[in-house]
Amino acid sequence: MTVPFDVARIREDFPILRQTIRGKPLVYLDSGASAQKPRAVIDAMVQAMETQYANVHRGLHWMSERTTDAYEAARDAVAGLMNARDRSEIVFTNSVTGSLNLVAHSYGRGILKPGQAVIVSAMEHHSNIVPWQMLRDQHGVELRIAPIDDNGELDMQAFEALFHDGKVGLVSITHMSNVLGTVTPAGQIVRIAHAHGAKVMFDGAQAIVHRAVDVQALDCDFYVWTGHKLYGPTGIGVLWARREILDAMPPFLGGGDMISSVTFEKSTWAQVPHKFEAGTPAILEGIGLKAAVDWVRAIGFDAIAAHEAALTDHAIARLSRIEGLTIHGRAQDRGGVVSFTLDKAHAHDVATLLDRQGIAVRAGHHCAEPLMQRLGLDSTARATFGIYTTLEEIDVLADTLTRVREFFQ
Amino acid sequence: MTVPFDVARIREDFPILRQTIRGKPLVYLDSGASAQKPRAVIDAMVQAMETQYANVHRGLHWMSERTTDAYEAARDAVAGLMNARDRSEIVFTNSVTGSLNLVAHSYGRGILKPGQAVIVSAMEHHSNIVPWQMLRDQHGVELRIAPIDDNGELDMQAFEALFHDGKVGLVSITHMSNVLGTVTPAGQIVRIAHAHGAKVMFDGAQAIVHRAVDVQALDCDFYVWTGHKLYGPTGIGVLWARREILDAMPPFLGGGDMISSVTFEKSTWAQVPHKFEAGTPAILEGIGLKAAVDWVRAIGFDAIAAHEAALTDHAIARLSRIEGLTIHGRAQDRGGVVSFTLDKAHAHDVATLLDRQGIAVRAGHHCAEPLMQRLGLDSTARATFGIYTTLEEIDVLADTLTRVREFFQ
Amino acid sequence: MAETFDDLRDLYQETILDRGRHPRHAQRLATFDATAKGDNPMCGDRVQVWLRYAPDGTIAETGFEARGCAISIASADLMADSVQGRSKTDTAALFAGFRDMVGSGVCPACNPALQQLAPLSGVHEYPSRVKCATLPWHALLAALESTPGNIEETSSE
Amino acid sequence: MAETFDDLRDLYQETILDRGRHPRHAQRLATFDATAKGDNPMCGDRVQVWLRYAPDGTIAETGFEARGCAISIASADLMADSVQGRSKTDTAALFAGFRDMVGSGVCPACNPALQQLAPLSGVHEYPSRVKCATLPWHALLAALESTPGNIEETSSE
Ligand SMILES: Cc1ncc(COP(=O)(O)O)c(C=O)c1O
Ligand SMILES: Cc1ncc(COP(=O)(O)O)c(C=O)c1O
Repeated sequence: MTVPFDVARIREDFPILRQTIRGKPLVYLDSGASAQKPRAVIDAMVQAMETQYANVHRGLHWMSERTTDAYEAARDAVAGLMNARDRSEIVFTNSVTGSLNLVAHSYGRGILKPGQAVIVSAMEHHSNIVPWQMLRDQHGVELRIAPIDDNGELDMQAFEALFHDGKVGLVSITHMSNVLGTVTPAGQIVRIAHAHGAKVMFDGAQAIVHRAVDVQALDCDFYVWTGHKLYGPTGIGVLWARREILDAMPPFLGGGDMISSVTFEKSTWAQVPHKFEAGTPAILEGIGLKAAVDWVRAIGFDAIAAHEAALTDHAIARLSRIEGLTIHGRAQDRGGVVSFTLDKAHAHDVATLLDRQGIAVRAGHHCAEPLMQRLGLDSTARATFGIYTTLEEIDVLADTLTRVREFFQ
Repeated sequence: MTVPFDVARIREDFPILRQTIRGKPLVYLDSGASAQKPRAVIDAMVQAMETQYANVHRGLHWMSERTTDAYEAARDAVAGLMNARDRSEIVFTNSVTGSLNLVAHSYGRGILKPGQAVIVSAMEHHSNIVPWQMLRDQHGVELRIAPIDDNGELDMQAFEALFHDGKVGLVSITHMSNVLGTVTPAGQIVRIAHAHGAKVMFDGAQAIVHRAVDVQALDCDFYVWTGHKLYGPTGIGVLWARREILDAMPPFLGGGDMISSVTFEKSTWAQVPHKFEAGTPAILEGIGLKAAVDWVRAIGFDAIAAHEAALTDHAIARLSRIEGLTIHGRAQDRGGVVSFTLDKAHAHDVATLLDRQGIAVRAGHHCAEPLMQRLGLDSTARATFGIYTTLEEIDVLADTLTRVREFFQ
Repeated sequence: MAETFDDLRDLYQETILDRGRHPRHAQRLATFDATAKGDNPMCGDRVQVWLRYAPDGTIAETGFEARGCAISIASADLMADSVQGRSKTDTAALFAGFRDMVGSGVCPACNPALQQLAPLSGVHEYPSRVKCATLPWHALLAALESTPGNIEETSSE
Repeated sequence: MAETFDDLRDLYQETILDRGRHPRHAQRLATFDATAKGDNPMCGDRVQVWLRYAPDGTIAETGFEARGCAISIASADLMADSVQGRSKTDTAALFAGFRDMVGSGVCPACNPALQQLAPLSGVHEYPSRVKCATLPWHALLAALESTPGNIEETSSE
């Protein structure tokens, strides 16, 4: 099996991958929780801190103007990555959770009316459930659940049926499941929702890592993701939305930088995107994120997608052969996430035993308890792949899992 | 004049201070907007990214457990810095603006009742005004302004009078003005507010940098600040509040990590502080913040306060002698912030001309427009001092200002 | 075959595997004086503990039903052994010792009862797994505190 | 004494200082056809522009009142000179060239009108000051677009 780029060379960009855990080489299969950072990201942040740093936007001196340029260049990089119509459509938040909450508060309370409905799917991350529950409980919006089938795919007929009464104002749905790997049929979702007059937001936390996302081609209304899963720093997330929607939305958080003028009687708001960016932003993180975006785009999403498809196919093939192992999620269109359980061992014991061999996987409900209930499980173990993951690492995982299964026999 | 520690040695910790701007050595007098980062902070973040990084809290593998330890150690460091009763009283946010908004939403909408009043002062940063205006407009809480006198000190008689009708539920007030340098009489504020049954929050964004803050000694109820002004990274802020208050407050943002259990019908919340920390936190920034706190504490606030007092005295002495220059803010108790205007030159022109000599000061309304109105000004120029600031740098500022004044004659 | 698993056995000692697979006390007591539930929301571990007291108020018998990992089941089972014949205070003291041991990996003043629980000490490396080991204890202590007839609910979080 | 200020003069050329201190057009016109206000919330700069048209619809005279920095006042004053005799389209084209120049610091196709405004090109190093230079132009364009009798408000943000 060939891979579409030189993984060995890619791995050299990641100092951390040379670490050993208890004398064993680190096999990091938890990129879906958070990805490791390439040298380019580390260097960009260090260089800012060592040579060019000040607060942004309120500048007037060299360091501030140049730091503002560097920070705002992150907006351009992200706009380019997502093919946004305009850089002003890119709002920086602190995480995808922050982005989802921003929309749930500002669009949810400012634009959606009590009595309207929001659709999420049965395989959402808690970050795309809890903000809508709060909206439901505080603002009287109904929460509807789009069911999935036993392969972990969205039931499109049932999905469409949720629109029957014309009450749905917004669909907020994962673009790729962090548990099942399912990539949802974005085009179809948007067509159905728009036909019924509803807006669509994709939670792209996982999807953006694995494939090229073009918001104009998707024709969606909101798209959110987070830096730390795309090889960037923690502390920065992205909200993209159509300019006219952002213009119509009231601000969410109040503070510096998001105002046009302030008197005690009344304040007026800055233009988007600044209207939604209260306070000193995540400056260093923006600079790091730009480096991550540039680095990923230099590799190219065609190569990344092909590499991850090869890894995923290999993992499914190898893991399927292990006795007593069940893979959860069999969607046609899927990304580099493989959840599994063993018949004789609890997922936590599996994860701990793998860890003792240097293999980092995650076990638990993966912040998707409703999905676990749907699957009839408490927890799964989950291996997730990144640009730097190798076929050999998957072999190590499979071989060790075979031994763990025997150990618990 | 002697300084209480070896500034030259301190400066060696800051690679950026060796930069030149247009061939002139950088004189960075904008630490009040954001401080530069010492080597210890840069190294801690780099070391995490190079050797020990994964997502936190949901771990089970070595990298995740160790990263969680490192991140949670930041909570201990901050609890120690502030003398919190318990580490669970430390909530990490993305900025002090985030902290203030969290309290305005959760305490403001969850605990304060319509008809109650919130007091802020006439010298607040927009971050401590706008969230309360939003609360006023959305929740029916009254906003009362504590006036200042011409020295820039809180008028304590007028302050106390604001409590006359027993409606005040919360005082949210700066612990140190970012424009005037005024340190507010925290003990007296707390005594008056508590005597009238109101809680007190201090915006410590500036104060925490300049002196030891002991929340138990202050006897306040909330204290908020931000990492990037305390020589730490951007993207992380702190909210301290009494445990029983945090316990009573409803969560603000929803998502991963802040829940105890989730079903579509109902979710339950994690214990504090996690209840308020939705989503992947600012992990690398927490690690950087711990390094900053440790570094600052190793120097010691006695030394820092003495150094900054010496700098401020010197600056006031030197600047007062410049013809046509007015210093705004003459409080008895003050920190290392000096705002000024020149009679013949606009603050922006002053800042630009200083910049061309390598001197970074800020000019504008400093996110405190209502204070500017109170002072009858559009803008001031502002020099702010950090641990690394030298008396010689202040001399350079004063000498250059003298020339700027002549230039505009 | 055992020797090929040496590298896996440092944490999952034979006792843990055995007790995890074939717990001796994994049943609801036919008659009982107190019961309580515990759950660990982080991982979905769930346990219910039943207690029967001796005439002198010490614990005569402990039973449990658990859904969870080998660590939590083994811990519940070893706990049931070790608390038999103990008073409430005694049990609380033993738990304090146990918690220190699984938190630190060491047992400075190890009495025979703690010695019996020592196979679990390896979890100290995994703070998130420590909660698996302590969950049954939290349920047990809640049962000891409970008013008869009530089912207390506790969480190891 | 001028020579000791060489290091300050690269951006604040004599023209800017002079126009900033003694603007020639800093007054409200006694009779006017259009007016508009602009403000830059970032720094508090504020300007109002008044226009009188010639019979052919070109700009006959421009006056302004401004509160702000030397850059914005000098820019308003130089603007008033440079737009005299221009049509609306012509003025918009001149502003486009001016905006490019103050944004980039260079003036590739510099006509004499832009040449006259060139002393302001140094601000390109300060994106936040560029807004000081363009603010009067935004107000001017708003006035040109305005319906007589209305006062348009614009912002350079
Ligand atoms: C007193 C005060 N409060 C609040 C803030 C807002 O801080 P941030 O922008 O980091 O959220 C600042 C800093 O600009 C400040 O000085
Ligand atoms: C699909 C999905 N949505 C949302 C999140 C939440 O991301 P964060 O915790 O970075 O805000 C995650 C990651 O855990 C995810 O995989």
